Amino acid sequence: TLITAPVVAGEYGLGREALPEEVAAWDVDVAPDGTGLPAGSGSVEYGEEVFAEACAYCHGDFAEGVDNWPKLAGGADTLDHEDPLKTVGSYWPYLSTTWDYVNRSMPFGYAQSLEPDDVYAIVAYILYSNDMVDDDFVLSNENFLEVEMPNAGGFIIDDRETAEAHFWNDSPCMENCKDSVEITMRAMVLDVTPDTE
Amino acid sequence: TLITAPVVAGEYGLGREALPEEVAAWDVDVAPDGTGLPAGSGSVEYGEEVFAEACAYCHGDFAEGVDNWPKLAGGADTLDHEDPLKTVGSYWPYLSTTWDYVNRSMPFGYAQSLEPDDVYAIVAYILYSNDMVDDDFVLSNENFLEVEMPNAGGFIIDDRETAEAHFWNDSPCMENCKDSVEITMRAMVLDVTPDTE
Amino acid sequence: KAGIAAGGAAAAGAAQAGEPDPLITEVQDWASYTGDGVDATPYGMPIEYESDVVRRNVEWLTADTISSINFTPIHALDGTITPQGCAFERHHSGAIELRKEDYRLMINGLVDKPLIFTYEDLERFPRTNKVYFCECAANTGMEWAGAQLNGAQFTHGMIHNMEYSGVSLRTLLEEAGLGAAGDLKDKWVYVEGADASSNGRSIPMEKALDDVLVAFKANGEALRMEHGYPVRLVVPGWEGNMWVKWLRRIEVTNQAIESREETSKYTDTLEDGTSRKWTWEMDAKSVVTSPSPQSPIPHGAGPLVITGLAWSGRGSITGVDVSIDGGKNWQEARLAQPGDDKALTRFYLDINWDGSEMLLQSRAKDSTGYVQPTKAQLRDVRGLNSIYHNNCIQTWWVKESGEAENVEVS
Amino acid sequence: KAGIAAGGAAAAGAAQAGEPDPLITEVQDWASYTGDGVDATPYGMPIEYESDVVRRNVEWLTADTISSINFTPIHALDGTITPQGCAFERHHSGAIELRKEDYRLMINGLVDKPLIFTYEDLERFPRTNKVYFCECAANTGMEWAGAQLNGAQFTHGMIHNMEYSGVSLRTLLEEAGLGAAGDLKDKWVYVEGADASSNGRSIPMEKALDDVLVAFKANGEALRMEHGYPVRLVVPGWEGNMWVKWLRRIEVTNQAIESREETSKYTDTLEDGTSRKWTWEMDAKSVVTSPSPQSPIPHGAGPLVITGLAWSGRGSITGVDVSIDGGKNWQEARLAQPGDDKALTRFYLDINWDGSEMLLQSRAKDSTGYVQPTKAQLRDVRGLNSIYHNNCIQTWWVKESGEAENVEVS
Ligand code: HEC
Ligand code: HEC
Ligand SMILES: [Ca+2]
Ligand SMILES: [Ca+2]
Ligand SMILES: [Ca+2]
Ligand SMILES: [Ca+2]
Ligand SMILES: [Ca+2]
Ligand SMILES: [Ca+2]
Ligand SMILES: [Co+2]
Ligand SMILES: [Co+2]
Repeated sequence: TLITAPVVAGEYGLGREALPEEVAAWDVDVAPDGTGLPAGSGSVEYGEEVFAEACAYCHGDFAEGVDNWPKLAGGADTLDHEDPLKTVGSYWPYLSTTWDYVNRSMPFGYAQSLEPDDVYAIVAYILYSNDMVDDDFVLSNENFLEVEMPNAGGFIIDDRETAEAHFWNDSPCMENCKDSVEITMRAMVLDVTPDTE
Repeated sequence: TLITAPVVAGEYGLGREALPEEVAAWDVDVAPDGTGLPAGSGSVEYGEEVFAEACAYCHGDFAEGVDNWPKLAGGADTLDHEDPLKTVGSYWPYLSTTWDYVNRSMPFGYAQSLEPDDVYAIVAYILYSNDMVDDDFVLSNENFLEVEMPNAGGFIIDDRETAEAHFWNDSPCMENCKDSVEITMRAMVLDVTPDTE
Repeated sequence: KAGIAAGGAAAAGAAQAGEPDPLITEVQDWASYTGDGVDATPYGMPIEYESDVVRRNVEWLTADTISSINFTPIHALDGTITPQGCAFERHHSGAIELRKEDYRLMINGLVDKPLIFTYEDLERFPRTNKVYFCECAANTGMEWAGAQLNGAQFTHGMIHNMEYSGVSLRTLLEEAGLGAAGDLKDKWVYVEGADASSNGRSIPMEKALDDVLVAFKANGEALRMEHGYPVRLVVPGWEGNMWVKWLRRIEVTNQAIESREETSKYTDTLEDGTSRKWTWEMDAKSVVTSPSPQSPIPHGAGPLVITGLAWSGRGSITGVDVSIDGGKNWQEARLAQPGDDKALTRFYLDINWDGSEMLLQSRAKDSTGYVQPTKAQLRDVRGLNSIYHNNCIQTWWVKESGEAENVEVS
Repeated sequence: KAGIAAGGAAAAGAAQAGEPDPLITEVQDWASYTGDGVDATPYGMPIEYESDVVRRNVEWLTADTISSINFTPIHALDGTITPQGCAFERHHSGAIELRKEDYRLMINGLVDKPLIFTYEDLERFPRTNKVYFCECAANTGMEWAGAQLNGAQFTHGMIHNMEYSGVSLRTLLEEAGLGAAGDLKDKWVYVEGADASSNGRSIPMEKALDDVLVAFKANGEALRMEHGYPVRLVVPGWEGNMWVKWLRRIEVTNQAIESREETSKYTDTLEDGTSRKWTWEMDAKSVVTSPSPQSPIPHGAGPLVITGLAWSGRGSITGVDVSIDGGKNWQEARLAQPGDDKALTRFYLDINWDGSEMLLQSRAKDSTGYVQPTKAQLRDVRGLNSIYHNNCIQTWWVKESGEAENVEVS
C-alpha cells in the first residue's frame, strides 16, 4: 500500500475534538529522546524507600527479583551466553522505557498510581541496583538523557530478509533430503507438560 | 457434478458389514409403494382405543387437534382457501407417510414404542376420522395400497425455474422503478413480537 | 495519572459539553488494578453486557418448545460467521445428548455392502472444509400474509453460517459401493436422524454425490449438541430440514421415501391448492440487519452504516442493491468479501443520513442471474399459503427517531 | 422398534464380534424420549463430552496467571476458524471488564485535530471484514533450546484465527487528518490499551495505513472480554502483542516509542548477544495438529488422516509438504481451501499407515517464496536465545502404539 496523504480530513465529522486536559491525561508515554517526560526529579536514596515499599515484594530489595517475578538488575555481559539475564541494566537500550513502564504499568496491581518524582526516584534506584550510578545520584528530567545504557548499541533492525534470504527457496528438497534421521531430544525426558487428562 | 460410478468400492476398508438384524432394526422407513411395510393389520375399532390412550391427549379424540397441537383430520377442500387446514385426509399424498411417521416418531415423548398391528389400527382410525373409510375397516399390509388419498394428485415437482423464470433478470431496475411508495401494512399493528428487552 | 488527575475527586459520569471527560482524566479501576487471569475461563462465554445477543423463540409459534425453533440474533451480529452458541436451533423432538462412543452410522439399501461406522471410523476418511449457510425453509415464513414479526432476528433469523469439517457423503457411499444401485440417475439417498423425531429426508443421488458433507465440526470445534453432535449432514444451499442432525442412517433407494417432512411439511401450497414438492434449493435472499427494529439508529443525522446479509442456495452472491425509498431507486452496496458459494455474504452501504424517514430494502443477486423478488412478485406466483421459501425483499420503515418497523409497501 | 428389539433385554455395551450391536438393535432413550427444547440454552456451550477441548495454561511459565498466557486446543480442532471461547489469551494485567458506555478512543499526536470517539461513533464509520490469524511472537518459544512441551496445544497453541469486523485504522487516522504529520514515510503510530498493563506498541505508518483494523467483532459477535472487548486492534500478519486489546489511544509520532514491549520484550537475541528489534512479521509456519501428543492415533494400521495448520504473516500459504520420515522425503499435502492472506490454512494428508513408527513433520510455503526452516537452519542464524519467532519445522515421533511425542531429529 502506498503512503499517500488523505484526500479530506474530517470527512465523516465523527467524534469530538479532544480537550488539552484529556490529551494530557492519556498522552503520557515517554520516547527515547525524552519526549513526554514531565518535570521532576528523584534520588537513589528516596527511590530505595519507595522501591522497598511498593516494588521489593516482587522484584527483591535490590531489584534482583523474587521467585518467578522479573529481575530488574544484574545480568551484565550475559547476552551472548546460555540463558542470558535481561534486565534494565544488561539489556534495555533506552532509559525512557524504564521511566515510561514504571510510570504506566507498575506497581503490578496498582498501576498508574505513582507521582512523577516517585518515578524518577525509583528509576534512579534501579540504575543504582544495576551499578550504573552512585548512591548519591539524583535523576531528573534535566539529566535524563545523560544516562548511558550499557546495551544501547546492542540492537539491530529486523534483518531477516537478508540474513535469512536462504529461507526463500523456489525448490525445496522433496526426496532423499538426508542420509539418516536420528531422534536427538525428547520432550518426555523433561516431563514439564501439564497433565491434560 | 457428474453422476459417475465410483472407481473402487471399499477403497478404505473402514467400518464393518452391517448385520441383517441391525439393518432390520433401523431400516424401517416405508415408501409410497409399500416398501418397508411389515406384515400385520389393525381395525378402526381397535385403533380408536389405542388412539384415545396414546394420542388423543394432544391430537383430540377425533384427531381434530387440541390447542396448538397438530390436527390430523378435517380440512377437506381448504387448500385453495385462506389458511388451509392440512391433515392426513386433506393434504397427505401417500398413506405410507402416515404409517411411517406414526411408527417412527409418535407418540411424541415415547416414540418408536408401537407394535406394527397398533400402527395399522391407528392409521385406520386416522383414515376413519377423515371420513375416508367406514367404522368396520381393517387396514393391513395387504390392502394398504388400495386406500386412495384425496390429495394424491395435488403435488407438482418444483417448477421454480420455469414458473419463476422472470426472477432471473440481467438488468433489474435501478432508478425510478415506481411512481409512489406507500406503507400498506405494519407489524406493530399486530404486536405479536416477543419482548426482547 | 496521579499528578494529572489530582483534582479528580469529581464523580464519574458522562462528559459535560466542553468539560474534560472524567472517564479520560481520572484513572479508572481497570487502568490500575488487575483483571481476570488466564485460568479464569478455560472455555469462555460472551461478556455480561452482551446478554441480549442470544437465541430467542416465539412462544405462540408452536405447541411446546421441544418441537420448535429459535432464532439467531442476526440484528446484533456482523461479519458472516455465526458463533455456534447463538446459531438458531430447530428440533422436532428436542436436542439429544449422544456420546461419540454410542454413535453408529449405517449405510444400507442399494449398496454393494451395507456398512456400520463408528465415530472413530469417520475420522479416518479424507476430510473437507467449507463455510456454508444453513437456512430453515420456514425462515420468513410468518411474513407471507403480511408484515408480522418486528425484528430481523424473528423475520430472518432461521439461518446460520459456519465452517464445517467432515467427510464427503460421496466418499462414504463409494465405500459401501454403488454398483448395486445400477444407473444412478434415478436413485435417491434417504438420510435419517437418531433422535426420537427420526427426521428423514430423501436426497437425489446427483446432490448426494456432489457437495453433501457428513460433518462433525463447525467453526473448528465439535458440533454443539443442539446442532447434531456428534455428526450431522450438511446439504449446501438446500433447506435446513435436510441437514439431518444426529445422523444415523443413509440408505440408497430407488424412490423418494416421501416422509412426513417432505410431504406434510416442506411442501409449498400455491394459490390454486396444488403444492410444490422437492423445493430443495434456497432462493437468493438478503436482509438489512442494521438498522432494523431491534437495532435502531442510536444517533441522529449524519454518517450511517447500513449493513446486512445476502445468500443464495444456487451459488454465490454477485451483488446486493439497497434502496432507502422503498424500492423506487437502488444503489449497489459494497460486499465485504467477494460472494462465496452457498455461504453468507456481508454487505454495507455507507450513507450520510439526512435524518428523514427511510423505507429500507435490500435485493440480492446471485451467480445464476437470479434477482431477489419483491413480496408482490413472489405472491403473484406463489400466493399466500406457501409457508416455506419466502425470499421476498424485506422493508424496514426507519423513522426520524431512528427506530425501525417491519412494514410492507406498495 | 418394539417388534424387532423384542428379545432385547441384553445389557447395552460394545458389540460382540459377529453379534448385532445393541446400540442399533435396541431402541435407545434418545430415540424414544424428547431432548432439550429451544429455550434451554439461549447462548449455548459445548456438550459436556467435549470438556477437554479448552484453553490450558502452563503454571511454571509465569509468576502468576494475571500476566500470563493460555493456549488454544489446536490438537482437537479442525477447519480454520477458532471459536472465541477457546481462543488463546495473553494478558499483561488480566482481562478487564470495560462497558461500551465507558469506552473512549483518543487519536492524538501529529494530527490536524485530536479526536475522542465513543464506541457508538466507531460504528458509524465504513467497516470491513476479514479472517486473520493472531499469533503470539512467543508461540513455540519454549522449544528453542530443545523439545520441551508435549502437545501441539502447548508448542503451537498461542494462535487463533477469527473473522474480524471493524473500521480500518486508516479511516480513523484520515478523520483526524494527517496533514500535520508532513511526510508520512518516517512517521509512526503508537497504540495503547486501557488496561493496567497499558500495553503500547509503535507501528510504522506504512502498516498503519495498509490493513490494520480497529475491530469490535470477532466471528460475527462482540469480542470477548479476554480478547479486548469492546475494541481491539488487528494487525494482520504481525505479532500478537501489537494487536492491542481494550484499545484506548492512537498517537501519530515521529519516532518509535520503544516501549517495554518493544525493547525488553519482543526483541530477539542472537548468538553474539546483539538483538533484533522490530521483528513484526510472523514467518511462515505450520504444525501437524493430529496425530500429535494430545491426539494419538486411536486405531491401528490403515487409513489415517494427517492434518494440521499453516500460516504466513507475509501473505498466503501456497503449499504444505508433509514428511513421515523426519524430513528425508516429503509429499505435498492437500489444502482444504486455497491459502487466504494472513489467515490459517488447513492441510490434510491421507495416508495408509503401515503401523510402523513415523517422524511426522510439516513444512509451509508462502506466496513470497518463503519455506519454513528446520530447527537446525533456524538455530544456525538465530542461536538459542531468540525466545520469539520460532517458526521451525516441528517433529512428532508417532510410535507403533499410535502415541506421539515431541522430539527433535538430526
Ligand atoms: C505484585 C508483583 C509486582 C509488584 C509489586 C511490582 N511489580 Fe514490576 N513486574 C511484575 C510483573 C508480573 C511484571 C511483568 C509484567 C508483564 O510481563 O506483563 C513486572 C515487570 C516490571 C518491569 C519490567 C521488567 C522487564 O524485564 O521487562 C519493571 C521495570 C518493573 N516491573 C518495575 C516495578 C516497580 C518499579 C515496581 C514498584 C513501583 C514494581 N515493578 C512493582 C510484578 C510486580
Ligand atoms: C404429547 C403430545 C403428542 C402426543 C401424545 C402425540 N402426538 Fe402426534 N404430534 C405431536 C406434535 C408436537 C407433532 C408435530 C411434531 C413436529 O412437527 O415435529 C405431532 C405430529 C403428528 C402427526 C403429523 C401431523 C402433521 O400434520 O404433519 C401425526 C400423524 C401424529 N402426530 C400422530 C400421532 C399419533 C398417532 C399419536 C399416538 C400414537 C400421537 N401423534 C401422539 C404431539 C403429540
Ligand atoms: Ca506521546
Ligand atoms: Ca537453557
Ligand atoms: Ca428402507
Ligand atoms: Ca391468514
Ligand atoms: Ca463480571
Ligand atoms: Ca447433560
Ligand atoms: Co422446500
Ligand atoms: Co517480533
